[in-house]
Order: sequence, then C-alpha cells, then structure tokens
Amino acid sequence: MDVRVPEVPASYDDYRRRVREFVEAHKPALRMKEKAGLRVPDDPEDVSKLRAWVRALNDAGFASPAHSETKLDPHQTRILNEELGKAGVPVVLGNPLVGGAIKLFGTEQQKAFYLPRIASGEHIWTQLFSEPAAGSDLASLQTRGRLDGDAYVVDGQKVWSTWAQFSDYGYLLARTEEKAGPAGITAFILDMKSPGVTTRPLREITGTTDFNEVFLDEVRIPVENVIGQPGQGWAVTTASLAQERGGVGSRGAEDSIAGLVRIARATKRAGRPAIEDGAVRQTIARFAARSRIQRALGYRVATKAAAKELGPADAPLTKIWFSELNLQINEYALSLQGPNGALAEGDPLAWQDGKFQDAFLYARAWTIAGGSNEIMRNLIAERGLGLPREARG
Amino acid sequence: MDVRVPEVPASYDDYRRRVREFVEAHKPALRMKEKAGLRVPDDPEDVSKLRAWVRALNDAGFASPAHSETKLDPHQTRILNEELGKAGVPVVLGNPLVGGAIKLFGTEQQKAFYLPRIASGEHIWTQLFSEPAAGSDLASLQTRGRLDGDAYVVDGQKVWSTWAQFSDYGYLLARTEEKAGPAGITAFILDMKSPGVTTRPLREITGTTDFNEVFLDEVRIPVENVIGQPGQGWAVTTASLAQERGGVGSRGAEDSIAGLVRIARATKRAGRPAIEDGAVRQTIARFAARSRIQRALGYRVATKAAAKELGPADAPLTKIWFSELNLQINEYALSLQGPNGALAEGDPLAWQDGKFQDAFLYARAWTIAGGSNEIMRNLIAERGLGLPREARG
Amino acid sequence: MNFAYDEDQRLLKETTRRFLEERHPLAALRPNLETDTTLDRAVWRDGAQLGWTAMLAPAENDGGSVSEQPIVDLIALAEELGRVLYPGPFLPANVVADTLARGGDEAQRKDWLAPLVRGERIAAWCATGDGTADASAIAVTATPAEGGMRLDGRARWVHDAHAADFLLVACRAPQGETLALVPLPASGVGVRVLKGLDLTRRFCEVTFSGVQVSSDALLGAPGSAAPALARMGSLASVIQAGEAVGAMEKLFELTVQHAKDRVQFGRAIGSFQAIKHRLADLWIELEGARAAAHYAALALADELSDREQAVATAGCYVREAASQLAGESLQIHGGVGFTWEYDVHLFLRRAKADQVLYGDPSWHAERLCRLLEADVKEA
Amino acid sequence: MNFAYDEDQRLLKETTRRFLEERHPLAALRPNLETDTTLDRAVWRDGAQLGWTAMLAPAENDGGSVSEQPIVDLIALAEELGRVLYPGPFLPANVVADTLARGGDEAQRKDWLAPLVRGERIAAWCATGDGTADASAIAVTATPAEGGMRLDGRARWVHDAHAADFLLVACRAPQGETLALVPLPASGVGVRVLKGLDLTRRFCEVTFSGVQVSSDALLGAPGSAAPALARMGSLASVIQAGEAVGAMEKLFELTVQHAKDRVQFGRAIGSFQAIKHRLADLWIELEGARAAAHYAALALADELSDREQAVATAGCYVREAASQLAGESLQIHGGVGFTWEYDVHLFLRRAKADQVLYGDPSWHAERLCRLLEADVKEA
Repeated sequence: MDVRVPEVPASYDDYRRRVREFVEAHKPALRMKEKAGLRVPDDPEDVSKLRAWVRALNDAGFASPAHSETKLDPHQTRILNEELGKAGVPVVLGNPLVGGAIKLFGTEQQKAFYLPRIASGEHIWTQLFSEPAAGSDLASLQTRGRLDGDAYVVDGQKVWSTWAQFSDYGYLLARTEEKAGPAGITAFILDMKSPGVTTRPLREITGTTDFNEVFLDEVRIPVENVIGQPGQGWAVTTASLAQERGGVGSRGAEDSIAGLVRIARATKRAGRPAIEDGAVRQTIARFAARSRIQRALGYRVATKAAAKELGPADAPLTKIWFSELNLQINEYALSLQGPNGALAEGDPLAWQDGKFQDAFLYARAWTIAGGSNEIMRNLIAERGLGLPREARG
Repeated sequence: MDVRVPEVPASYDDYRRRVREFVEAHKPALRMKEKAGLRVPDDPEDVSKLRAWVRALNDAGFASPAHSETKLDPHQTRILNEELGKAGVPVVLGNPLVGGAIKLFGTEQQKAFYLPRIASGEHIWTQLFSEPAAGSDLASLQTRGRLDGDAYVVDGQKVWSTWAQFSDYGYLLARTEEKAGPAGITAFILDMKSPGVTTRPLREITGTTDFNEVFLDEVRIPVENVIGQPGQGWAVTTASLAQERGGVGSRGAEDSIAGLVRIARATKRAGRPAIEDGAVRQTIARFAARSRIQRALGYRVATKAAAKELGPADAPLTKIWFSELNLQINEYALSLQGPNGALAEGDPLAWQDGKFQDAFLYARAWTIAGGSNEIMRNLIAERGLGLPREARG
Repeated sequence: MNFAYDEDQRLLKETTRRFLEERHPLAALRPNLETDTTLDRAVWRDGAQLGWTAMLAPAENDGGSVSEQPIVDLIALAEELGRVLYPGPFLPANVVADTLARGGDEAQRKDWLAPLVRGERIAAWCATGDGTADASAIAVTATPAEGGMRLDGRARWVHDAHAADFLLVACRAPQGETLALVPLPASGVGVRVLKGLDLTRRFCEVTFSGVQVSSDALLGAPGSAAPALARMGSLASVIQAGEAVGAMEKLFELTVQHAKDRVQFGRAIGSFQAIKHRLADLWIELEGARAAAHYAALALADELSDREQAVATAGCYVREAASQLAGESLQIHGGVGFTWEYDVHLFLRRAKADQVLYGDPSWHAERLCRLLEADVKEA
Repeated sequence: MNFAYDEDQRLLKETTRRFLEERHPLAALRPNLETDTTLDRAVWRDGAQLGWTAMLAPAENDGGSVSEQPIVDLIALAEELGRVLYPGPFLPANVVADTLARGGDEAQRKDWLAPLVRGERIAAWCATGDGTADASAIAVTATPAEGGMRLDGRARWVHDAHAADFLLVACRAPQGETLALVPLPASGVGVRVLKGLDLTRRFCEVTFSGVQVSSDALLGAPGSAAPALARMGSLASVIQAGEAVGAMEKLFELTVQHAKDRVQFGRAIGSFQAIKHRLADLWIELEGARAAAHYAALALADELSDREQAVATAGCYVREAASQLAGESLQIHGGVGFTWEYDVHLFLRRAKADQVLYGDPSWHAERLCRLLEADVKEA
C-alpha cells in the first residue's frame, strides 16, 4: 500500500512561481462571495470577468488537462490545482460534464468545435437533465423530441440546471422514441440561444440563485447536434453522472472541522470555552474521524478506478459519505455557536459572515441532487449487494 | 389535563399492611435470579413454588382483578400492584393473554373452567403463535388443522413460546381452511399433555431458556376447544396482541437511568468520575428525557383508551419507543463501564452481577418479538398515516 | 386520567385556527421574509381579543383563561400559532404578562399589564446579553441613580423589540437581579434588528446607555428578581415548545401529503418502505414532542413536584426533534423542498432558531442531569 | 496510489482462510463457549508456521514478513482471523513480539522472542490494572530487589494469560514505566479467568505478589519504557481493528445472505426497501471501517506523520461501527438471531468486548481531539 503523494521536485519551483504570478496578475475581482458548493454569480459582470479569466488562463497555457488539450505532467497539474484552489479561482465555467460525453461519444467535428471552447471559457455549458416530475428517477423524463426533417423539435421543461442563465450551450436529454424508461432517450447539444428556449433562474433555500428552470417550446435542434446515436442517451450520460457522484468530497472536511474547533474555542458553554466540554470534544473528534476516513475512501476509489475495478456501489458510497458528513458538520457548527448560530449573512455578529449557515442550507443540494441519497442506497443494495429489485410502477 | 394519581386514603393502611404481611409470609424462595423481561425458571422446583404462591395469593383474596373474579377497588388494586411489584413476585404465571380471548370469544363453559384456574395458578398457559417461517408475518402460518369427526387433527411447528415447558395449556393458532393470509385461521385451546405434543426449550443469546419450540404431530383437539368460531382466529388474537404491544414500558425507565448515574459515579473517565464528563451527562440526560416522555406517552394511550380513540398506530408507537430506548440505555450502560462492561454474570467484578449485560442482550426480545419494530413502522405508516400499502408477495 | 385538551381548549384551538387561516396563513409571511419587520399590528390586536395575551393575567386587568390551567390553554394557542409560523411576540407578551401579573403592584398591572393584555401595547423582553438562558448572562447593569436606576449594557435576541412599546429588562443591580420596565421610545435605548436564519420572526439587539428608570418602574425590590427570572425561563421554554409542536405538526402533514402525491418510478414515493419508515419515525418524534410539551405545561400549570424536570425534558427533546423533523422533511420533499418558494425551508429555519434560543438542548440537558443526580441516591 | 493489498498479501489471506476453514471454522468455537479455555495449541502452533507471529520479528529470530510493510501484512492476517472469531492470542503475541524485536537485547530475543515466533511458547501482555489504555492505569509496581525487581499489583483483561508460558508486564518502577518478562509458572503470580460477555476469547486477571524478576528479564533500563508502551497501544489498536473488520465482513455476508433467503409476506425480506437501506448503511460502515483500519496500518507501517491521528480514527470509528453492525445484523436476522445456536450473538458479544478494550471509543476520540487542537491554528 502506498498513498503518499511524491514531493514536487525543486525544479518545478519556477513553474509554481509563474502560476502564482499569473494568478496574482489576472485573478478577477468579483462581487460574489466565496461560498460552499457550486455557486453562480448574481451579477453578469462577474460572469464576464470569469470568462476573461478562464480565457487568459487557457491562453497562458495554464488550463487543466481535464478540460483542454494542454499537456501537463502530474507535478504541473498538481501545482496548478493547488495554486488555483488556494486563490479560489475556477479552471472552467458552468457544468463541464458534457466534455466527457463528447470525448467518448462525440463526432470529430463536435470534438474539434466544442472541447477547446469549453477550455477557453468561450462556451459556458449547462446540464438539462432533471425535470419537475423526474428528479431522482431520470429515466422517466418527459421532455419529448420528434424528428422533423433535419432537426428534432423538442418540448418540455428542465430544472436544477446550474449556470443556465449564463450558458451558451446545454447538454440536454430528451425522449425521442416512445419507449418507457431509459430506452429511447437521446443526448443533445442545445444552443441556448435557439428560439423557444426560456431560462428562469430558480431561487433556492439559501436565498441565492444557483439553479434554473429551462422551458423548451418547439425548439429545433439540428440532427448533427445529437451526441452519439439517437436512443443512446442513457449510455452517454451514465458515465458522466457516475463521475459527478464519485468526484465530490475526496479531500476530507478538514477546513470545516478546523472551523468547528475555532468556534468551540470562541464560544462559552456553562461558563467555560466549549472546546473544554466533553460532549463537544467527542462530537468534533467523531467528525474528524469520519473526515479522515472520507479521504481514505478517496484512496480506495482511486485505487479501484486505476485497476478498473470500480463497482456500481462505489460512487454512491462516496456521495453518501461526503454529503451526510458535510450536512452534519455544518448543522453542528450552528448549534455549537449557541444563539449566534441563528444569525445569518449580513449580520455583523455572524461568525464568518454566516458561512456555516449558508453551507448548512446548501448541504441539502448534495443529499438531494445528483441522484438523491435514497436512490444511492437503492443502488448500493440492488447493484452492489445483489438484493432483489424493488417493484417499480 | 390531569394525570395525577390520587393519594391512597389512610383508611387503606390496614389493607396494605395485610398484603405486606402476606407477601412476607408466602413469598417463594426461588433459585432463579431477577432479570429484565419475561423470564422463566430453569428449575422445576421454582415452578412448583411459584404455583403454590399464586394459589395462596388467590386463596387469600389478593389476586389481581385482571386475571380473576376478585372485586377490588382502584386503591386496593394499586396497593396490590405496588407491593407485589416491590417484592418481585408474580400475580399470574405463564402467558395470560388467552384470558382476554376467552373472556371476549369463549363459551360459558370455557370461561367457567379456564379463567379461575389461570387466576389460581393451577393452569399455566403458553402461546403458540409464531412459527419458524412466520415470525412477524403471522398471517402466513403453516400449522394445519383438519376436521376429523369431533376433533381437529393438527400438524405443525411453533416457536417463541414462553413457559411452554411448564405449561398445562396452549393458546394455539392453526390454519383450518385453505385460504391465504388471515382468513381460515382458527384459535384453539390445546391441552399440552395431548399425544403428539413435544416441547423443546430454546436457549437464547442471553444463555437462558425463556422460550420453547413446540412440535405438533397429529395432535387431536376436540372441537369444543375452538375459541370463537372456526376461521375467526385472526379476530380473536388481534385484540390480545395489541394489548401485549401497548402494555409495555408505560412506567418509564427510571430504574435503568438511576443505574446509569450510579455507574457514572463509580467509573473513572480520563481520571475523573465519568459523571463529571460532559458527554456522559448529555447522554444520560437525553435518555432521562426520553424515559419521562415514555411515561407521558403512557398517559396519552390511557386517555385515548378511555375515550375509545385508540388508533392502529398507538400500540406500535409505544412499543417502538420503549423497546429502542430500553436497548440503547442498556447498551450505553455497558460502554459506560469501560472494560468492565465486557464482564458478565458470575464474575465477582461485574456491576450488579452482569445485570445490564443480560438486559442488553434480552433487549432484542422487545425489538424483535411481538411484531418486529419494522412491522410496527409499517403499521404506523400504512394504517396510521394512510400511506399506500406495500406490495405483499 | 386525562392527558388531552378539554372541550373548551379544543374550541379555542378551532377558533384560533380559523382566525389564522383567514388573517395570517403561511402565505402571509411571504411579503415580509426579507423586510425589517414581520409584525402585523392589526392581527396582533385582534388576536389579543381572542385571548392570546389574556391567559395569565387576572380578570381585573382584562385577563382570563379558558380553563383552570392557563398554561395549558396557552400551549393550545401556541400550537395553532406555530402551525402557521406566526411571527409575532406571543411568547414574550405572555412571559411579560405573567411576570407583571405575579410581581407587579396594582399600578403597574393597571398601567402596563392591562394595555398589553388588550393588545394595545407591545411588550418586549430583554433577558440576557447573548441570548443564552443562564441568569449569569444578564448584561445590563442597574446603577442606583436619582429617583430610581440607570441602565447600561445590552440584551440580544429580543423578540420584536423594534416594534415594542415597552421593555421588561432583566438587569443586575448592586442588590442582585432586578426587573425594570422601560417605556419606548426612551433616551439611551438603541434597537437593531438582527439578520437571522429564521425569516419569519425578528429578533433585536437592544443597547442601554444611561437609560433612566424611575423606582415605580422596578418590579419588586431591587435584587429580588431571581425567582421571577427562573419562572420566566420555564414559561418561555414551554411556550416555545408549544409553538414548535404546532410547526412540526403542520410540516409533517405537508410532508405526508407530498409523499402521497409525488410520483417517482411510477409509484407514490410514500409507497416506498424507506420513506414510510422515516415518516413513521418522524411521527413518533412528533408525538414524543407533543407529549413532552403537554406534560411540561401541565406540570407548570399544576406546580407538580417534577415541573423542573418536565420543562428541561421538553426543552431538550422538542428542540432536537423539531430540527430533525424539519431536516428530514426537506429531504423527503427532494428538489422542490430546496426551493425558496416552497415553505419547507421556513419551517427548517424556524426550527434551527428555536433550537438555540431560550436555552439550547445541551443547556436543558445539563439542567436535567443535575436534577437527576439530586434524585438518585446511592444504591 | 495503491490502497489495496498486494498480490502476496492476498495470497497470505487466501492461505489463511483455507487453513482456518479447515482447522478453526466458526463451528470450532461451539464446544468451548462456556469452558475456561478456548485456545487450541495445535492450531496456534501451526498458525505460527504460517506466519501469524512472524511479521514483526527479524529473520534471525525466525521472523519475517510478506511485504515491506509488516503491519499491513498483520492486519491482512487479522481480518482472516476475525472472520472466524479466532479466539487465540494473535494480538498480544504480535504486540509482545514487536516489543521484544525492538527493545530486547540479543539474549532476550533469542530466549523469548524466537520461541514465541515459532509458536512454541505463548506470551501474554499485562498492560493495565483495569483494562483501560492509559499508562497511568498501570497497577503493577516494581520495587528494586536483590538481583532485579520485585513485582506487586495486578493487571486485568490479559488475553489468554491462563494459557501463557510467559508474561510481558508493564510496571511502574521508581525510575518510571518499565517492561519486565516473567516466565510461568512463577511464585507469586495468580491467574483468574474473567467471566466475560465475549464467549470466544478468554481474558484474565493476573495478580503479582512479591514476584521476583531478575535484571536480565527487564527490557531496557528501568523507567525507559514509555515510548514502547505508546507503540504497544497503537499496535494493539490497529490489530484489533483488523480483526474487527474481518468479523464485520463475515457477519455482513451472513446478514445479506439471510436477507436474500428469508421469506416473509411472500417476498425475500431483502426486497423490502427499509431492509435494503439498512444493509446499504451497514455496508457503508463496513467500508468506512475497512478504510480506517487499512490507513492506520499503513500509517504505522510507513511511520507517516499523521499516524497517531490515523490510529485514533480507527480506534474510535471501527469500534462503534462494529458494534452497530452487529446489533443491526441481529435485528435483521429477527427471531433466529436471538437464539443461542445462531452465530450472530457471538459476533455481537465480540464486538461489545472489542468496544471497551484497548481504549474505548471515547478514549480514542479524546486523543483525536487533542491532536486536532494541536493542528488547528487560530484563523
């Protein structure tokens, strides 16, 4: 067993310095606050600044190989991720999962046109999967596309699309054949400026607007915008969704846990700092243990992935572990603050301007979205453990 | 609202004194230890002593009105229950639930013959309901009875029968008509000395033998031993089972919680008495709160019962609340003891001779038997909350 | 044995429910979720006519209760107010009314209590400097001054202080804990509305800077307030538990209905056993919370010997159950529960605020543990 | 990145599993559940030949490991032993072997370590007076005496001391914590088998009354044992975690199989969603426990900088997860799980004993909290 990350050789110091200088020089000054999760600016000017930043990053050759043709060695990739992460700047905008779909199933023209433009920040993408009546049950989606000459005419309604209000393209799933369930679904590239596309930003319980509803009314999509084959949409998306579920939380929750320690030092309980209270210590330690295990589960998944041994229960495991720990830590952060836990962003007395309150509310995005944790447990039980399938409708 | 129990008037002091004197004089000296739950002696001599005790109690007019024709006023009943409870002596042996069935559905002859003999300790009863393949799913029982002249011939296997090894009669359910589910089940009075009845004591995880398997091989039961009508068995039992579920735990768990406090005073944690540890205090307090609420839920059920407003979810609520709290308290009692929590009955170092270890193991009888807590939750959801029924088979 | 509301109390609940459905349903909260005040004074005044502020006040001050157990009447009302997340100062009004009724002299009852009972004047209750429940957290000092006292310091988490006509202030005088009445506006009193997680109610920070209080605005002798403060804390906790149980009840109804209506995989999600069992568990918690709140009210009303234990039990259990129920309800609602426009988050936010105000669960649990220790003799 | 056993370790596991299936399956426990000893010396000796005691000992003392990470080899073995609830002294044997290998002089390694490694002599480890993990709980005093030391006091929860050929005793000398070797039988040593909840293993109380120890039976200088004691505690915790993970794995397999086989209401109970979700949760806990145990072994093997945190994490999480999994498995088994003849209770009893030995979860959590505090600077 070995999970140590090799030291970056000193010869890369110059590369790190150049990345750092680039970030210093080009980091966008945004109005939006840094918050937990996948958050979207309110202000279109922030979006312009972010586009300019991603373009500059790409032009300077600092784009991540995950989303571009850049050739970086592992040390460079690591330095890049570390420095950009530290500065809190993105490497790509919108929902980039379509990239994987295009790489695996797209035509050469699609690859040549879309992939570089995702990397350069020229194109922002949104994902048009969920529907009001098809949340966790994606296979029951009702958006319809009928072939009409050289285009599909699509009608329906999508929801939970991040970045849609600022997106150029949408990664759309629609039913093109009258079959039940996953068969008959087709994946499309949708130009968001097409006539008949209406985007309505959706305000969430956090008070912010990180998702959208998208209405599709007789929208024509040229047949060349199908990803893969018609009716193959389910296969196209399965890979990208699994990636979305498995990718979260492999870092551990150290930052939030350090936050708990700091709150517990600053808050009194029964006249003494809360950090001296046995109940507080035991609770924080158990969170810390689960956070450390989260990281070890990340090693587990990486090892299985490298050996091509990932099973259908592995991404659900990671997703449940991360999302429930994340929820519980943030919830505990509130109760640990005592009455001040009931403050929120904007109050001068609020701890870190209400960061944990926002993170607590946003935490439900992780337990509900991307396949609710209930669905994840079904996947573990039925596909991982081989328990008999539930009757479905 | 009023839940106060009226004071017992001083005029009853004499009655209490007489009960106390009777208990002093007749209390049986048993070899069996007092333990949590419904426990059965290992030693037949204990059984003889207990029979003699119940008979003497009944002869002296101190039998509880629940199981006899005795006329006691509420103060007398209360005094009797208090004094017998304090002395740890029973008022009836075996499983007396058949009494309710006979009272409601029995013939006059059955009432006249059986009821007084239950009260007098002459007859010990066992309940022959559960089967190896029909645990929580009682309606699927497979013991068969076919009518043959003036008797039913019964074949099958029963399990989880308390007191069967010492019982004179069994309260038996068997399928007499070839219908699925609850229809076609008949309730019988089985003379345990009938040819073809074999009782095998069943040792449980506690190491004690409080239950039995009972094998029925061509056992003839006279038709006059049917309780109610043939095929009516389900209705006959429903009442008594609900009574069994609802009756437990209405007292609260004060004694166990006082035990936790005493353990926490006697045990060190990080060099200080565990009772000074914040985590211990918070945990014990939450158990205490739930125990107090258990008592209040008892008031709730008593009030609803008096108003004939009990719903199908009420007994399950009480059963789940009691059985899970009971399990958790006893489990915590073990961990609170530190390493000594891993001792057991018979070791001189074991706290109260392993009382909590036994109670922890026995606690699963309450979460599994009498309709498992999973079944209780189904009842709450489907019959209490009106959620759609699960597909069954 | 009767552990249920009597006929009159049920009638009171029905009347109140109808009134609120008409005058202050859940939807009435929407326009004010992000404004500085959520109090509709007309509704409050009419509520006062229905007895919202009357239960703990004597008839001579326009008070009067429905039963012989006014605190039980009060939580019957509280449940109804909780169902619609009513934002107004029901809790502090009754705490102040009770304190004035028990500790005020005739003039004080006439001048301060009666208008409060009639709904004409709004009272706010300044308890501690940080919103915690211990009297040791009182952060207003009372210094003897010409003709009375001078108040300096602050109180936080004062419900609707920005809308109040007078304050009842817990303060620390040289003689000990003292209660003082301060009419508003008053020179030296500053009120700032806190920005809170709960979008329905408004809590304030109130600052005192050389605020003059005349002797006749003190309740009882300086330094004599400790018993009153303890009573206020218990009462607040019980009223809050009643409101919380009402909110739990309503949210649970919404969630069960959602589980029956929402179809996924061709079936109502409420037909899935995992959802069923979670709803069963939530119902158990709701019934447990209700039993805890009712028993605490009863114990306080009848001054039962275990009333402190009963209040601490409700204080600890109801808060955690309400928070648990709100979180799980949001999860069962799925995506729509995550939207601003659905009401689930309003219940969740309310539950999270309730959890930490008037003594958080760990405070009540610690109190219960102390009482338990005193009860448990060595074996 | 490789967070899995390598080829040789997998082979070791397979060999061990076959050996145990033949020589010490679960059923082999049955005759001895209520007897005073559960150790089959022949199996132990043959196990030693398979490397059970060799991993942490040098080749010159007949030791040798499968990989460069002998502690990882050890928990690979521990998992297999745990699957069959193997009762023998695998944990103390390796703790003692490691201590002798690292701290023994050449003669001690030759005389005590080598026979231990070969399975010829059984070692028991006397750690503390009450079974808790803090060195402050050492309850044997070592008084300087003619030619060495005199031991008085007691140790509890000493695994298989009744079957041991020698003891490694943690004691407190005037100079500080000291480790002493005591051959058995020895005058003044009393051994009593404790009556325990765990029916598979036997733990003892060992009393010392004027027991003479010669100087050459002391490990290192008197008072120098503190680092060794810390290492012993970490090692014990990691080995126990490995055994626990093996037991969890096996019990989980039994439970899933039961859920597939047991029919109620005309369906396998594993087709009911509530059972499915609980099994999914138990699987998550099993994988979490496994990851925690593996990482702790790795961190100790490679002396990673976060090894103390890693050990405390496993120490806290695995114990609670194992206990949880055992209880839930019993519940899912229903009535048959409640019978003596089913094996479920043997796993439950083992888990409950594991929970409180070698540091209970609260002890490991407290340790983790302290380490965390040291890591977290002020923002």
